[in-house]
Amino acid sequence: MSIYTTNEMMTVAAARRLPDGAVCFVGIGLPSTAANLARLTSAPNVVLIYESGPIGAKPTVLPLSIGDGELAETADTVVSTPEIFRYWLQGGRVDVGFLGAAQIDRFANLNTTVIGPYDAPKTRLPGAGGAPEIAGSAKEVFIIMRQSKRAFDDKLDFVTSVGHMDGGEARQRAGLPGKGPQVVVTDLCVMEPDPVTRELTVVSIHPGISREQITEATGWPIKFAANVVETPMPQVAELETLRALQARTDAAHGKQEGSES
Amino acid sequence: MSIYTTNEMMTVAAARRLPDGAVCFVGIGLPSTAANLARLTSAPNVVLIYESGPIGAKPTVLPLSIGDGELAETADTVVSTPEIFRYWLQGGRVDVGFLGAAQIDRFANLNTTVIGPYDAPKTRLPGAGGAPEIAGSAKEVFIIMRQSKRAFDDKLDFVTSVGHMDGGEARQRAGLPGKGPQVVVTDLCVMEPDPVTRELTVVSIHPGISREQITEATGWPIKFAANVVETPMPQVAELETLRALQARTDAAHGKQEGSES
Amino acid sequence: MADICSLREAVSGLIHDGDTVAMEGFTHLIPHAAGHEVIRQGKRDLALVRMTPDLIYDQLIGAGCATSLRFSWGGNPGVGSLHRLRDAVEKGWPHKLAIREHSHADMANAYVAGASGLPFAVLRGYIGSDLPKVNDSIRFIDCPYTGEKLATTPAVRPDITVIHAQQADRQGNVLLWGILGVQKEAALAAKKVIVTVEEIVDKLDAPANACILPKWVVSAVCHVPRGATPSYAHGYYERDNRFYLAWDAIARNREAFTAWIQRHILDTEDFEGFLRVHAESQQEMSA
Amino acid sequence: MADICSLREAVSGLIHDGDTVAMEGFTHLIPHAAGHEVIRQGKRDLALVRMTPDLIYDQLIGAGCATSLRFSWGGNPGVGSLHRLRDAVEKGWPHKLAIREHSHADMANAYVAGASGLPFAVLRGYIGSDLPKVNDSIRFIDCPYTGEKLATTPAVRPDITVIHAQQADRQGNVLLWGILGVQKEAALAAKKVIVTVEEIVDKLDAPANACILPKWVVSAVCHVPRGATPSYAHGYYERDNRFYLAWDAIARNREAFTAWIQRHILDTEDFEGFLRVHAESQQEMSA
Repeated sequence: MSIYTTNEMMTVAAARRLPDGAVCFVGIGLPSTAANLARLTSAPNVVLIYESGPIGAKPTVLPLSIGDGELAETADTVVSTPEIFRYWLQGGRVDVGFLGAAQIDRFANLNTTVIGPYDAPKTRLPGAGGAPEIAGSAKEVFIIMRQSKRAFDDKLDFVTSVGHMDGGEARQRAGLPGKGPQVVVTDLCVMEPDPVTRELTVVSIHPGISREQITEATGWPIKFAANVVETPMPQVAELETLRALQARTDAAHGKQEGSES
Repeated sequence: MSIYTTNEMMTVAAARRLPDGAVCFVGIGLPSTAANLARLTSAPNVVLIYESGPIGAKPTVLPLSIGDGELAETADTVVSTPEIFRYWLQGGRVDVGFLGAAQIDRFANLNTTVIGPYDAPKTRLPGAGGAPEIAGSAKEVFIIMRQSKRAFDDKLDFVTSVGHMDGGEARQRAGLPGKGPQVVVTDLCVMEPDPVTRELTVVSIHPGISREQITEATGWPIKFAANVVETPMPQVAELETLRALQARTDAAHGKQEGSES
Repeated sequence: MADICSLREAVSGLIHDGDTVAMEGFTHLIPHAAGHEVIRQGKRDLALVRMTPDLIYDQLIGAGCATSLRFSWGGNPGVGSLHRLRDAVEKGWPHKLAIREHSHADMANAYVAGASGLPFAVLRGYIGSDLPKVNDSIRFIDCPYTGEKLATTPAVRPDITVIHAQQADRQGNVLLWGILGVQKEAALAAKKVIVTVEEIVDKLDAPANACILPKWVVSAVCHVPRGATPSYAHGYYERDNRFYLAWDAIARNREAFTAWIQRHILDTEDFEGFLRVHAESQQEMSA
Repeated sequence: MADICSLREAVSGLIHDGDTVAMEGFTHLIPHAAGHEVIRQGKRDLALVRMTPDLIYDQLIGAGCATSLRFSWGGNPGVGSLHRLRDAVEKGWPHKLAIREHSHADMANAYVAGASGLPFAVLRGYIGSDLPKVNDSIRFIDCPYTGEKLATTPAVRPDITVIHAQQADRQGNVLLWGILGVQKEAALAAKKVIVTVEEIVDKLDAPANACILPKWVVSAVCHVPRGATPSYAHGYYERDNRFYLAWDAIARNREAFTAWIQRHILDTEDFEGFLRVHAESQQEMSA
């Protein structure tokens, strides 16, 4: 069982980072997949909050939309969307905000709005959703996204959601309550912000991936930490759980691509 | 059945003013008694809101506290106290705010805080409760209180809740959303603010009460409208309903004095 | 007091050209039937407000009903873009759509402010985001106590809000449950409210603290079974994920979209008619 | 994560001298047992917050536990004054109590702001009222959009909130229903939360949108049957109106009050002990 996809590696690596018992505000798509895999493997007591209102959702299949009925049925309680954003996120109750994005820069600022000029975009993306305030208020932010030169771009056309701004203590000086992005997991590697400069730095490389591939897939000269390790391969149990989850999801919804909300 | 108490006359006269179908934010004590009498007689579709959360309460006995269980059991829905004040009162959904007070001045400003200096009061009253914002935001305010020189005082030691301020268009100029006090019902008479000066003016005198008695029981030279009428006596049905309500209440709670919240 | 009437009457009597309209429902209970009826009646110049425009506004925008949109996430959930929204914004088809983008937290707070009779909301948001640069209605104030910088946004106060709910009783009291989104706030923020419901029952069998809209805040209740389709109604039917997927192809192309609107909405009498024709076209597609 | 423990342990471990403490419950579910335990353990210098001080704070104030009080209506509901509160404010017995008076709407909004992680709340209030003259924490701001003048109040952020609820499950998830008051907001505004409950059950049988506090926002759950007495617990027991009346005579007089506190609280082990002695003194009174 050493054969696995890069997506599977990414999802497993992201899931492993979620501490057991963490309260996790989950975006739809890759973050939701990773968070639910964590719940089914290493973090059985993780509390999943979706912006539509469910708190403590334990879905047996992955939600297709952010407000799937199963999220409500399996939740500890379902509150209104204003309450989710006011009492739970802004109230400081969220340990980890789990986000995806279309683009990220070297300080983990995120773009989900436009590629190109705002008024005449080359690509119009869905927009902000819950991300700006998740990025601001969650105690920590985890990011999961596939790596490419286009996605890892040091000159974002639009910053939708704040990362470490222009680095260093900028975020703290701006008065943002949360600590910001603490890890970025891609299909190639795991990055963390440098403790001083806050520049994203590769700390772990997935098996079979070279430094050159990572450099090639990054829109700026990506730095590597002093002690880069190899990401442990997905374990049999992790892969089986993830594949069973995907199979249940496909059976329930029909196969389709995921997208963030 | 021409024998009735002055309290009964007051309650009946106040109840009659409540339009059927009105949404009424009810203070505990006299306002609650009058509003429930209205609901059981002339205004069966009145909607009673209590600040503890019940909307559309239909209690069979008068509540002793603002949060009696029967209010919740008979309500159309029970929301939180913040929601009552935010979405329902401040949101402009209340037609009539029904208040009592310890003191009132000639422009129907209300005192429920202190008699005497604030820092060394002669009498310390319970304080504001919901009244300041009910007085400000309900579309109209009805006031019910027993009349005396001490209670009808033109120089309030403390204005807890706004009436017509210093008269005329003062209230409107101050940007208050509601129209303010539209009627004051006492055990002697009914007063309404003069349409221009907003000074309280007697418009109806209860049977058997003289103008002198009213003047004597008012702390300023009270004005009488051009066409003062006699308040119609309580009807048999009104008295029977009120007495049955009081009897049910006494049986449920034990007899005791009422107090405002 | 809630008038129990047909959706046609409610839309015709209560929604006017130029109105600010919010149709809410967060994935769950999206009032699609009402959206169709607005298209059918050819309403124009609507200022639309909705957190997630979804298919309901993609249809209204493509059909030329709207001149502006205030929103916070404009995609086809789990599928991709809203092509009619993009075509209006980017190419001005069928005419230019002015957009005002916020975040979800902002929109949720703006509805709360509207329901609370306040002109604006305060939130901890937007710091480090470019959104305030492209939306000058997002501003910042200093806390009068701590000096902290906080964001503000203008309240949403629609002329009319439209929602779908599971049940109403015969007086027009409305009950919804499950994922509630911002529907209560959207309803209470509005001057008028239309509610389409799955069922009209003799008595709402609601728990003490359920989400209820009393009849006197509701202008019209319309009995429209399956009125949230292709969205879902908890306890009644599931989301039609297949249609969300199929919409991508329909909406990608102006002609395909126009033909779909003509056949399914303009040429049908009402939502029952839509459901019948929709079933036919589903069958054709799978044949 | 909620620790299921005795009320004695919870109060001793979680409430400290000098803390800002909110004990909420709007007539319903007032956490009287917890109030007693705070007196029993001799906590001092508490900054109390509560919309309606009620008997619970009259007792704490008279017993000398508090140095300040933020409140909005200070009476014995349906009976009259809170004599211990008045004695502390007016005569400084057992020592001076600093009070900060607000309105209910203000306090409710201040708890909402606290729960929402905001330093202050905005409300449409106080215009024409003298309260801002005696409470300089009430201020006014101009709406950044309309220029309207609106009131502000600082958020309530207690060190600890104490509430009583009907049920918790064995993990410490809490369910309450009926009149909810500001309990959820007060709990979420606080750094720590103690919940006393009528019953600990295997599984909360709660409707979808019920008022639930998940175990991870609760510091301690204590099983204290009848712990809201003389207030009530919907579905469990009714309000002891007779005791609210009787309190007037007890609290009117310093000696009577001191004797009552000594016998009923200081000389009893816990709330079960209180209930036993209380039953005895009720019998004496009627004998």
